Amino acid sequence: MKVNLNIDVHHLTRVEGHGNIKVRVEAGKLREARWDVVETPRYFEAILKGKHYSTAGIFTARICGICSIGHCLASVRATEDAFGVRIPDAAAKLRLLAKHAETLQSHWLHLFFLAAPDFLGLPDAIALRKKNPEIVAIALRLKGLANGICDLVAGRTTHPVSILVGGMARMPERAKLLAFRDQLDRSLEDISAVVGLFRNLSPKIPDFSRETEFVSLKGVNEYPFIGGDLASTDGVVKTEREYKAMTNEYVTPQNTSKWCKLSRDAFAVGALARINNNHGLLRPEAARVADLFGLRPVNHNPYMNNVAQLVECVHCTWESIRLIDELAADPAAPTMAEVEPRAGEGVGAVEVPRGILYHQYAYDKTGRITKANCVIPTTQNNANIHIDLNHLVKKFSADANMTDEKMELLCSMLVRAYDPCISCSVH
Amino acid sequence: MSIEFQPYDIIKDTDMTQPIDFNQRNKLKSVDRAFKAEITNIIRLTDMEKLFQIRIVDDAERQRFTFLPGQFVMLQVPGYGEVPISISSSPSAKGHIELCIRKAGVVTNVLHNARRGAKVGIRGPFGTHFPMVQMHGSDVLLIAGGLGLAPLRAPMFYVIENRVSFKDVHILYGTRQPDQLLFRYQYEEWSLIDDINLQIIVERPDATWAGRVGLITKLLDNITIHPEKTYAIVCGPPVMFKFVCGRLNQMGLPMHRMFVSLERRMHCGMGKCCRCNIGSTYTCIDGPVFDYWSVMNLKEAI
Amino acid sequence: MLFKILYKDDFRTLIETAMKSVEVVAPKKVGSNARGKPIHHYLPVTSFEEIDLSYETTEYSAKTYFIPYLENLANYRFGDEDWEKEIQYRFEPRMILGLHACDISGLLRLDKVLIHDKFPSPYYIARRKNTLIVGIDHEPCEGGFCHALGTNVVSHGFDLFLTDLGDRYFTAIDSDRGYILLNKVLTHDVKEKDTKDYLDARRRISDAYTTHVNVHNLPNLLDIEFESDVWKKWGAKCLSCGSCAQVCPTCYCYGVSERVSMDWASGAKVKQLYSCNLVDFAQVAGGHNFRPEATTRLKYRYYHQHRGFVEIYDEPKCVGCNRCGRTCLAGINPPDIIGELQAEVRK
Amino acid sequence: MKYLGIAPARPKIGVFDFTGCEGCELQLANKEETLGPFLDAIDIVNFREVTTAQGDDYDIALIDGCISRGDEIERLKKIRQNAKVLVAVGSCASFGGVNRMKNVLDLAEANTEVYGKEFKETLYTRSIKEAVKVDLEIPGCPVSKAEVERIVQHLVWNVAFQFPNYPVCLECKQRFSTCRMEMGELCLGSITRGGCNAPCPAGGLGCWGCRGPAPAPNYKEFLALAERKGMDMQLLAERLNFFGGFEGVLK
Ligand SMILES: Cc1cc2nc3c(=O)[nH]c(=O)nc-3n(C[C@H](O)[C@H](O)[C@H](O)COP(=O)(O)OP(=O)(O)OC[C@H]3O[C@@H](n4cnc5c(N)ncnc54)[C@H](O)[C@@H]3O)c2cc1C
Ligand code: SF4
Ligand code: SF4
Ligand code: SF4
Repeated sequence: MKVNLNIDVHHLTRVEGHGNIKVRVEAGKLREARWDVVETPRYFEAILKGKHYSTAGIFTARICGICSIGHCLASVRATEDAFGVRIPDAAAKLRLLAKHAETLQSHWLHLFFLAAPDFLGLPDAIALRKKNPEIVAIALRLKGLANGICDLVAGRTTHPVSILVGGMARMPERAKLLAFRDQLDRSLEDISAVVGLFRNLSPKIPDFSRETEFVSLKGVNEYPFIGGDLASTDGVVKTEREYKAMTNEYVTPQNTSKWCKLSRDAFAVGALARINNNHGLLRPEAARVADLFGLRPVNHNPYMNNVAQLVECVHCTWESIRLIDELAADPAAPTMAEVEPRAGEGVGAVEVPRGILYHQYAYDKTGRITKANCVIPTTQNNANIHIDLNHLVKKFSADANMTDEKMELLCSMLVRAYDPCISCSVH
Repeated sequence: MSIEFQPYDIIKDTDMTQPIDFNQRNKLKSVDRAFKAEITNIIRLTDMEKLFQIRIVDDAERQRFTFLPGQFVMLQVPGYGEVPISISSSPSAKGHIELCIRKAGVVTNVLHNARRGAKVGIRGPFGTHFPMVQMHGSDVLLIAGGLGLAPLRAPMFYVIENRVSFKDVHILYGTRQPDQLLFRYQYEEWSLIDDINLQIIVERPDATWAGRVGLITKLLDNITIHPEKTYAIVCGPPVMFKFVCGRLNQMGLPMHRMFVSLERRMHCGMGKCCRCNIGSTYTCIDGPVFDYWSVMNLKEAI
Repeated sequence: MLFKILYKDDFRTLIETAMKSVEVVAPKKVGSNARGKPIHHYLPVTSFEEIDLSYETTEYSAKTYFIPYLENLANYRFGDEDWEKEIQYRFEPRMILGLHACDISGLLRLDKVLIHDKFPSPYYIARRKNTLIVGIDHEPCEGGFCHALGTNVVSHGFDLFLTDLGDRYFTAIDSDRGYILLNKVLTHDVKEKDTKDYLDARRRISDAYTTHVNVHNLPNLLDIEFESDVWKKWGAKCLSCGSCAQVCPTCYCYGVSERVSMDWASGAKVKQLYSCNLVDFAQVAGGHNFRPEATTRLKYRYYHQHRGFVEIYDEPKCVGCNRCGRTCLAGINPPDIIGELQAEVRK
Repeated sequence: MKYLGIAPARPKIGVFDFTGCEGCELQLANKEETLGPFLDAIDIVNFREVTTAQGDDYDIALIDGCISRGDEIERLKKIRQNAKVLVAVGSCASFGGVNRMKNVLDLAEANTEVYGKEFKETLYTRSIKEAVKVDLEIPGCPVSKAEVERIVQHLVWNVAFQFPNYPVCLECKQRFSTCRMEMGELCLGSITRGGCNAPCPAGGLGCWGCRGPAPAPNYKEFLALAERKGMDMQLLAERLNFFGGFEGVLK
């Protein structure tokens, strides 16, 4: 029997922002499979024109409520690049610590609240809490810890205040940092429980692979998060400033978010892309978890992004402990550099939870923006999601038992695996 | 080496590293301890006001709780806040008290949601009172506007229970509309009491209203005042006592024989939070009952 | 009063030993302002190096260690039909090091209201009695007018009081607790030269005051000038932000609010210091505000400080530290206001 | 669970997002230490970001984001019809938020700047109250979850919530922060409504006014003192217009 499918998901749930899935299969033949972003446009780049450099980071944080720290970091980095500012070491460490904390809170949120319910056949984490309170208790502990670190280091969890052009506004109190180090230490036990839990769920990861190009920062000595060269699994390497050659944004009529491409029709960014490009730089503790799930580069199953996030959580936790130790050793270290505005252009690339993020600004000599451009991870993923969706539907509609519900779940899970940040991609 | 700080003379047997434990000092502790009280009855008076009959739970505390007409308590709805409320019942009832409360803001609204049996806290009684004993042997005018009837009820009960100690007694009460009249079910009782002149007036009558119409000062028209042997207690909004007391003064009543109850924001009842401060005067300690002469002398009192 | 000479090395030993058993709060430099002037706060310290006793003044007074900005007055536990209220007074001992005379005077003012008046505050007493105070003499601070109010010297209200004589401190002892503490380290009896140096130091300090404020007849003046244009002028500037009362060592007014937890199982009664300059200070339910304009609120603050308080406690509440004047963005400050009121009567 | 002998009602809540960053919605899932009891106290019947359940039987609608496209107005009107109480959550919903800065641009030009020739529909930014009747506004970018919790507790008893009537300075002082103005930086704290616990000055950034004006703000003196202190007035205008709460105070 040939299947007929008709799926129309208007405003997909458990993702950030507004996107639609449309699938039509007639007598086993794929007619249409679409991923459309219908989020309202906000014109951030247009608003940025004429704004003072001190406004840019605080403003662009508002592009996204989940990765506001990442946006702020990319923004100040672009400005510092334009002005030729070198930030103090301690500031760089604080920024990276804030970045890790944001990665952790975002990944935990995604894994437990957005993705896990699908694997357990539940509508949401509220139901999960009723059924399995211990799991949610662990999730809340882990997420709360990550948010606490953001609060301390960046001044606030959402929309940071302490990340300024030139460095970080202040060094957190040493005692408070050390208290978090303690908690991170203790969270390792929770994390191994979580690894066990997801191991049990891993057989439910759909068997689907499509050869894809993966783009991320390229680490040299460390698994990369802030700045550096750009690389793809197809062998393209570019500098941070050449990011446009890496993204090739273009506008499509149906979408308010743009699409991107590189060596092929589309490419993917995110945790999976980072691991595919930098597997060797993971901390051994994280690499072991990757092995446990059989995650080896280059992995082409988009659903494995969830596993990649878990691996990164392990990595970031260990790295945060290291950073706190280093910071606590010198609590009086300066955290701000002098900032002298000058005319010029700069780019900041930062690996936010959902993939690589670029900000680029041009300044006049008074430190006001003349041109701004932000390229968001989900923008880079959109085309890939769309193409994945076509292949996914094609593959699974061959199954004579396929139903609308099953296909809808597969499609929704696919999109959620990318953890799209839709309002962010339309900014 | 460890340091042994010697404490102040209050407690001789501890030192600074063994801190002085004020939690065990009962006298001080009672300063902000509340009596737990149970709401025994709730009487709906109007859309906005309810009468809460409450009873201090502990027998001994209930017996010990005494107050004088005009005093108030800090009524606590745990978790939502504490508000000053005049005691609106007879002083002879001790720890069985009545509070007439208008829905005004957070605490009062939450309280209006409460059911019979709910437990609240009360601290007090606080503040000054109407000098009832001093009034013995005189005529008394008890005048209330609107919610002013609530604080007026305590002196009213006192006068009724001690009717022999007073000469002429007038109760004058006015509200804006008939549906705002409080304690309607008690008017009959009051007017039946031997020789009490109860008069009620509303500003804006409705179809059901058969009584008098006008401002409360109108009720004074048919009253004769003997300045040397009359006292007046006036409760209501500040504008009202400006008019009523002014009128009484014209009629010859000296200002120090008129008593009013002032309202200010309060958060402690103990002269600490300063919210009720008028110049150098704390409404919660030096008031709420003032004679009208003091009120006129307080800067920005009304 | 007893006096001893304490050499600075011994003083350091004393403080370092104290740190081992009690929390020590002392002036600490936290940064510099836009004009490069250092900013100090009284903060808990864990090493002697953090302490900067040569500070001029602090941005905040030390009152928060006695009447905290936020304080749980009581906690509740709720059951289905009933609740329990629990009151805890804080009583871990603490040492505050380096208070200036005006701040100690400030504490004496607070004592009057919170210990010696009707309804003493156990919350305050528990903190006050468990705090050991080590004061220190210093050069006058910019804008301070404590000498006009007589609060530049204190004869009690502390445990120890130090006057810097270069290599040693001339130490006044005002409590047996202070005496015992001092006996833990080496001290010396006061010699003639020490007394002479001490008196020289005192004289040098009292000659150094530059801000002059005439507080003569101020209570009376405030009554007479109740409707003065001085209030209108400064009132128009007031932002009603309440900063002045927060940094003031003697402002103690507050608001109370209560909280209940999301599971309705517990709650708290929380006191928050307030300010009479804030819009709703005297506003009651239903919206009536007894002091709706910034002008009347500002006037009220001065009226309470220099008139109302005098009436009850025989001295002004203000101790002349001028922290309110320094913190005020609008530049509202007591020397100017009092000066203008005095000028007004002379007109 | 009972309180004062009454079982508190569990209000049915729907959470809806319009144009914005969804940071305010995220706050609802933050403050982990009380998240469990918070979820027990309410009944979420519609919240796209966290659940697939999509009911229409909510009493209280929490709206985040502002209005910037025609279809949003239609969607909002439907929500208004369903809800007994409609709450605007966050600065975007309350005043338009950072999106309000779009309103001084030429929309066609802005579109070209971002999308080139391809045209995307957009309107000038409106706050929620500019589109439908709003019962309560919770300002903040993002909102404070602690405040949201308290508001929910008031909604349960149907009692109006009173936001703090003091400006940010009060809580800033109570946190022992050093005044940013003293450091020569701009800070809108003295004219902005408090209640956020002044995280920005404490984190080393002046207040940018996300909670909108305090009651009776003294703009005249504020602008005068900024000028006296030699602040960059153009930058001050940029700050004042940042979150949309101070529209028109300084052009
Ligand atoms: C001496 C005295 C006696 C009173 N007697 C009565 C009475 O018998 N019946 C009655 O209905 N009302 C009386 N009131 C007024 C009553 O206290 C207020 O209506 C009540 O405090 C409002 O509190 P709320 O929390 O509902 O309002 P909100 O507006 O939410 O008030 C918040 C807080 O402000 C304070 N506050 C607000 N308004 C007042 C006010 N008018 N007076 C004092 N504090 C206030 C309280 O501490 C309150 O908790 C009296 C007030 C005073 C001063
Ligand atoms: S006097 Fe100054 S510090 Fe005090 S409330 Fe007014 S503006 Fe604020
Ligand atoms: S930093 Fe801002 S909020 Fe804080 S006191 Fe100064 S002006 Fe007020
Ligand atoms: S300090 Fe100002 S900008 Fe920061 S959260 Fe508070 S109101 Fe918003």
